[in-house]
Amino acid sequence: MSNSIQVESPLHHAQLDQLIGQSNSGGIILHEAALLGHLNLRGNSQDAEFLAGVKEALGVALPITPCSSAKSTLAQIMWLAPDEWLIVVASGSEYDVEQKLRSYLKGHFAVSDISGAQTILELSGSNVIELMKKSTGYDLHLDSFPVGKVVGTTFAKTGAHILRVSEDKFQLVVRRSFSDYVWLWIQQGSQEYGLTIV
Amino acid sequence: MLLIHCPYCEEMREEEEFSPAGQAHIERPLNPEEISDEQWAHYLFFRKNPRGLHHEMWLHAAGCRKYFNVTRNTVTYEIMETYKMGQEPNVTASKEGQS
Amino acid sequence: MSQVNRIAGSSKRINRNRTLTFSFNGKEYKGFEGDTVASALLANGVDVVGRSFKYSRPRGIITSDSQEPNAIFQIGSSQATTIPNPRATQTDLYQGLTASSTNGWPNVNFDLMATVGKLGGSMMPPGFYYKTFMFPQSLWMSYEHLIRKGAGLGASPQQSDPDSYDKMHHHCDVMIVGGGPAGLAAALSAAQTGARVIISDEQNEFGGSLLCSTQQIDGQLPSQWVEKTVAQLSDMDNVMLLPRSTVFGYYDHNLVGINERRTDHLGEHQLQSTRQRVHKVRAKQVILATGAHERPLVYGNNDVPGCMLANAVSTYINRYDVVPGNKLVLMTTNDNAYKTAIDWHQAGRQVVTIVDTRKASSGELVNKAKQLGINVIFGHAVIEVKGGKRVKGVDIAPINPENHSVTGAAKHFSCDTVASSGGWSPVIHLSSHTGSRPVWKDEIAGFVPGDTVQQQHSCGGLEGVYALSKVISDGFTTGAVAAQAAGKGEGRYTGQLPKTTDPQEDVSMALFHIPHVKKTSRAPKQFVDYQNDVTAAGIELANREGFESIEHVKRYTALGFGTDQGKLGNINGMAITAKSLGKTIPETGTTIFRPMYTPTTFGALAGADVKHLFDPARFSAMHKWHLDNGAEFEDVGQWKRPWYFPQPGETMQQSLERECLATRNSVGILDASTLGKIDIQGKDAREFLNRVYTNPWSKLGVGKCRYGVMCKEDGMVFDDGVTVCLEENRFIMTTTTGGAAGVLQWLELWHQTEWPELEVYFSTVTDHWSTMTISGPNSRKVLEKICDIDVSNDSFKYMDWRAATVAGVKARIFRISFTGELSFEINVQANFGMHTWKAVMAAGEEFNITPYGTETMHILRAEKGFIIVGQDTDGSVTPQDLDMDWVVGKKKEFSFIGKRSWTRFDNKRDDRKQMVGLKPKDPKFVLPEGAQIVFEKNQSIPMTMVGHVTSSYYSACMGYSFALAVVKGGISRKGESVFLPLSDGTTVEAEICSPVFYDPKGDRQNV
Amino acid sequence: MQQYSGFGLLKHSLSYHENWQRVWSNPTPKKHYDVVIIGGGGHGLATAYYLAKEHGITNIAVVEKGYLGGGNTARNTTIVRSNYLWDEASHLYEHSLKLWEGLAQELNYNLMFSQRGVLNLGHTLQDMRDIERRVNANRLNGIDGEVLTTAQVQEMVPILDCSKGARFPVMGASWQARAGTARHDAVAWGFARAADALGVDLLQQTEVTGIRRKDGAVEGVETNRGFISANKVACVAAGNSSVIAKMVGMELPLESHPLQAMVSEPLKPILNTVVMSNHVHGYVSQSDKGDLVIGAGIDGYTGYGQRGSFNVVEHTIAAIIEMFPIFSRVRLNRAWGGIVDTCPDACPIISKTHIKGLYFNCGWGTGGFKATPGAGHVFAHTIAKDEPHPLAKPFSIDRFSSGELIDEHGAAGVAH
Repeated sequence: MSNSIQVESPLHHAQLDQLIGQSNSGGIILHEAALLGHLNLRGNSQDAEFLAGVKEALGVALPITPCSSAKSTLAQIMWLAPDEWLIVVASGSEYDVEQKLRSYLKGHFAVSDISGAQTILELSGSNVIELMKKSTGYDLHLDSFPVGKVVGTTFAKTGAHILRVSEDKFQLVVRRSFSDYVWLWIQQGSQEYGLTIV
Repeated sequence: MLLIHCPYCEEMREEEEFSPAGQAHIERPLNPEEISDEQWAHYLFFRKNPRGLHHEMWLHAAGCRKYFNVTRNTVTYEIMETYKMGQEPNVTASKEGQS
Repeated sequence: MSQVNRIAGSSKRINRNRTLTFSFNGKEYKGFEGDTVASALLANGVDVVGRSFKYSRPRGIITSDSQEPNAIFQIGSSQATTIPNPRATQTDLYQGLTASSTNGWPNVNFDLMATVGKLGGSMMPPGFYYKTFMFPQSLWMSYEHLIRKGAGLGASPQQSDPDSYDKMHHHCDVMIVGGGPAGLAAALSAAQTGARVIISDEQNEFGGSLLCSTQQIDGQLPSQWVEKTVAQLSDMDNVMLLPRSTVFGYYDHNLVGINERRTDHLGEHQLQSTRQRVHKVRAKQVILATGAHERPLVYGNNDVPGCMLANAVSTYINRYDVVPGNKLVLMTTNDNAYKTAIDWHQAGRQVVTIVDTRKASSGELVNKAKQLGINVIFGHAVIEVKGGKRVKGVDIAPINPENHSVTGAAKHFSCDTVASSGGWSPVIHLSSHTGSRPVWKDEIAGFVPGDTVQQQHSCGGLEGVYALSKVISDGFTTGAVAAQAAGKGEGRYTGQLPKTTDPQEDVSMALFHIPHVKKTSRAPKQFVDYQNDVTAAGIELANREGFESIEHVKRYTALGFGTDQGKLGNINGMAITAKSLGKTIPETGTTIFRPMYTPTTFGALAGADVKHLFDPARFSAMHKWHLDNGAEFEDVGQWKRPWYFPQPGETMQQSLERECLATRNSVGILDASTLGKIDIQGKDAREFLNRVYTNPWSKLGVGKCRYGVMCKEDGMVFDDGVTVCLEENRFIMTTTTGGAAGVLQWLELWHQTEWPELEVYFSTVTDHWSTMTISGPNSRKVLEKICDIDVSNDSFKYMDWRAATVAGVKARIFRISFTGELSFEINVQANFGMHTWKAVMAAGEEFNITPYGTETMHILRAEKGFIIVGQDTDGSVTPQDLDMDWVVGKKKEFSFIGKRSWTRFDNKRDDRKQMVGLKPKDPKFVLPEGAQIVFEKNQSIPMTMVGHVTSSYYSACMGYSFALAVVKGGISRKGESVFLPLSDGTTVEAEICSPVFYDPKGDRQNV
Repeated sequence: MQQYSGFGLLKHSLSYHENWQRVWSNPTPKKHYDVVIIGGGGHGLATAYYLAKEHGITNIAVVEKGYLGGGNTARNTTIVRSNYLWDEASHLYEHSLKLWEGLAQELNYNLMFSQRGVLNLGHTLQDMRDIERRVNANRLNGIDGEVLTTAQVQEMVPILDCSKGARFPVMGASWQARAGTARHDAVAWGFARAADALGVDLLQQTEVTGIRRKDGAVEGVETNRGFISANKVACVAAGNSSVIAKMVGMELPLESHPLQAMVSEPLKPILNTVVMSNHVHGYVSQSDKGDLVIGAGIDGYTGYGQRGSFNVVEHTIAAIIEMFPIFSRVRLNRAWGGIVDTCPDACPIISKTHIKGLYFNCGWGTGGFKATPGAGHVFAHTIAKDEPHPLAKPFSIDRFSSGELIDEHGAAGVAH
């Protein structure tokens, strides 16, 4: 695709890039990990061949423990359901990874490119737990939500898959059409702490 | 506000992640054309609706999108067990000594 | 007169260095930081704070807490910030606070309604309104109008709330409700196991009863133990302390709702902060340490200002250095209340006498009072108070509680304050919220929490344990037990228990209703529930009339219906009922307490889910373009869809005509991104489609599209759309915008619960694609300019799809048509949606490509007779009714969803409502959508209706108006006339015709 | 029956209200009744009253496991209206509304039936189409109704947020002027008092534990106070209907759900009509005491606990603020729940059964209160004649087999 093609992430209209650096004292830090490749993978986690195929294609074993995630140089994989995973890959590589998966996998499976369907919002900062507590009913304590865990749950009045990246950093996988709502929600919820865009 | 164990995510989650989906273990007749209108109506509309122990389906809508079964007391709202689709309950009214 | 009742005192709970000015009923007063509005008013000697609801009797402050029925104010200085009905006893004083009474006209001290109350009061027994105002029926609305004038306490604000609210979710091992001695002890003991602990208290600081107690702990003031304990808890990472936080509800599976008042004590409208925050705590274990409320005694004229609860009097003295009067008479059934007389005496004011209803007592407090020289009269009671706007004196007489009688002559004592104590009632409200029935405990003459399925513990006063040393040790034990139940610790508190010595107390008397010389019906009013003017006589009357269930008594008399929800009067009311029916209190039973424990601000309950966050608004990737180009929007589910694109100066109708003509004559463009899209993969995908759609899918080739209709199992149409065969075992299903989520769930339901053996997966890809439909004779010319494949009719046929590159972006193009024109639906990955849209617009410029919205789409499709599910159908319409039998597979092996229901009696009727077209006789007249249809014009009401108009428009292309409708047996009635009696009284005529108005052969979409 | 009037009140005030008669007696169960009615709520009491008054059957017992009017009659939000969509439903509810209009006089009990009108707001184009359709149908059925524009709505309820900036702006409304509210407890008590005066035995604290049958016909009911024989047994047990049905081995097309309602603290009068919104999902009126009476949707799960989940309260209050932003600082006093038995088509069952002498009136879902007199009236007819009243005929249980459902989900709307 030519260079003149304008690509717009779901939060493009919020012009986050222009807000970067406008404040650096906020208790909440927001970053849109925009325009990454997103693939939805379906398959039978009891099927050894399927698991082996994925491992070969992605260089990492599929996380089959509920709510777990895995990472390789190629991809970040999040468990969504016993037969469903989200594979996040570098921007633009989704097509190749999809083809690779299709070539390695046999039998009953499904892959869908959903790169346009969602975006990833990274929330961190000293007040991030408070903001998350305002937004989701899931228990954020490290005992119940350790680093690396991914949880499909409610986020305000929409849903999100939430991955804990570190003790005070979360990735939210948010649907494109709800992203403006989530952006408004985050602004409202972080008012008392201050919001820094990075 | 119920707290429900999702047998697929294998942990307790808030009621708001789920939506109730009615009585469990209703099987679609294999031969719809051969049964009477009354039998068909029974499958479509008639329900146990028990006061007490109930087996019902819930959907983990905000989580894994799986339907599963819940055994719950409809008076105290206490949940006895949750189990996967296709499985049978361990706690039943007869086992509990209720009718 | 300034703070006449404030004594020197030594309370640390108020800050004498910070004087606050406030106003009440237009008059200025002064108080101190740490005061409540109630303590400040009492300090200033204000007696009358309100008027009673029914009789307009003057009322004063009775309590110091959430039981207060009288001091219900309007607080706030503007129409935006005013708060109706807060209790003065629970409102922290701040500089500049503005308060007024909620009743009383023209004012509380001179209330004209009181005259009415005095004269008419005798005609207003409980339930009087059921017995009158009936004749004639037509006048009830006028009576009611007058009655409503007197309704209500405070007034709603008239302007929008400037404050914001939010919520937080928490999880913990042990949630402790109540920060008094039991709660603090429980928190400390639970927290020391490492358990995650949350403790909340409704007051502005922790300590509960200890804040006004004088009983030493570890040889120090109790407040010092509180301070030390709170400090210890604050230092622990696993403990969260929530003062000023009321648990308003205890919900199933241990969810506790708490409202934290964050700024109310600071003043009005504190910008940049949340006024109130609701905390929703999911706790593994809940400890209720809510303590007990003191019960007043029920005696004649017990509502005259100056009549107070004994413990409230002590609270004002010890906590606020306020003695609310000069001459006290204390009436009690127990030793405990002697403290009040002792406090009063030690504050340097006169105790006229203690009246003890018991025959005798030799408890330590009794002896202490006597030693201080306080007069004690046993076996007597205050049977009647004298006074109007303030107590002037009391009549004291010997009584026999056994047969509810006065046994001797009454003696008059002059005084200005009557404190009464009938013992204590555990605060069982929260334990009742989850459906648990409280049980009566004779030893304490009170209800305690009953059996529950919740993971719940209770301790201290709530269990009827009142001696401080026992309360504290109970707290420590319960904290450890609860922590262990949550998986933490050994279940035993091993630390040092604080030392305190409880005064030895004699047995209390269970007494609720003081007899009078006259029988209850003739005695001066003996109030049980002050706010609703419920009296002992009223309750007895209700019982006499046959209202015997306690619920009936409550409903007939309004007992417990006030904003204190019966905290003050319920037990007394039950006891009076029990006595009058000759039953015991447990036989009589209790009414069930429900949330809210105390009234909770609407704004807090809604949290941040207001205004633009009330419900998520969903947008397509091209939304900004639509905004920039002046679109008006339509709400479709949560989506904001362009409705039409008015140009400057255009009416809506003009816009629509322009959009329609442009599309029919050249080319239009629609943002169709909101349609649901489901990626279906697997070798059994076709079989699955066969089962959920009414039409067959076995033979649809790769590269082809097909329209399908989905029914529910009852045979009624539920969704429709085009499904595309991408590969042999892969399909993309489109659904209606509103139906997207429901259809996906529907497919999953059948797959997961009925046919798990079918190998098929469903994934939503709705948001992945931006979809733009270009439609019109010039659409191909536009596409050609920016597309890398041959789009001629020969190589890209109607109902085909092709992969292509459009404006440099990978796309799937579906050649399907909802307008009846040559159309191409271009789907691109949504991140390229805006780019592609702009490229198409640029390419179409030479053809005057015209964006159109949902309304033009609706007109164009209706001209073709295409249905909109949800507009032309309503859940009672089958494919046959829609004259769409062509979409029903006749040879499908599987009895697909909905099929069986079509053979039921009702489905075989030939007079079912069927989809037809309507042509109004007047070709310019647009039939109203929703107009009802009749066959016979001249009918009297009720008319026999045979259908209604589902869609109706003026067609700019055809030059006449037209409609879609359902009409009984309509398919076989084409050419007949029907009539539409409209709401303006006119009746219009229309002719039944085919629903396909435009290009019936379908030539235009096939070019 | 002792006549009630303003004069009576004056007279009794002179004797300190010591001589008021009992409103109903507290009889010992007889061995046999012609009709036993299971359930002493509004519908059951109305059924007994009309059986006695219009069909001359007075040997009746109303058997109530708790206290009279203690179920949904005591827990609803008191709205009365008849602007339903389909002919069958609107005729039934209109029949009821007409009875309401003279009921206080007939029962000599002030039910405070206040015809302050009901607004059903429309927030989408489809809402407005549905409103047009329903109001047109109502008018041609002889039921009053009007479609109002946004401006007319604003004029009628100045405190309603009708601005375009609302998340779901108000596009108009339907208005039924004859609709309104009534005092819920009074309806049960009024019918109970009148039925008692006609000789009906009201048996409180009497719980049915079984239904005795012989040769396909009922013989009577087993209760905690012994067996009571009866020629006919009529079940009017609302949320507990399935429990009674189970006693004779029947299942019904019902699910019982919690339905929550709530009230604010009393406020000075500010809202003079009932405002309902299906789309924003809440409704509110103001009682004569000044409380805002607020209703919501049902909880989705089966529940006999007379309580629902907190999130329904949260959403409902948010909806009320969406409509009335000025109520944000008002405070919620109490929330509670009833048990509503809902049918798949949101319409009731008024029906004979395959067991001779056994009748059911159930499935009213969220709409039972407004139908109280009408339902009692047509059910009494159905029992007395052993054939359905013409208005009750479409509501037979057979409709679930024949497919003649009457889908009122749209007009039933938010639960109320």
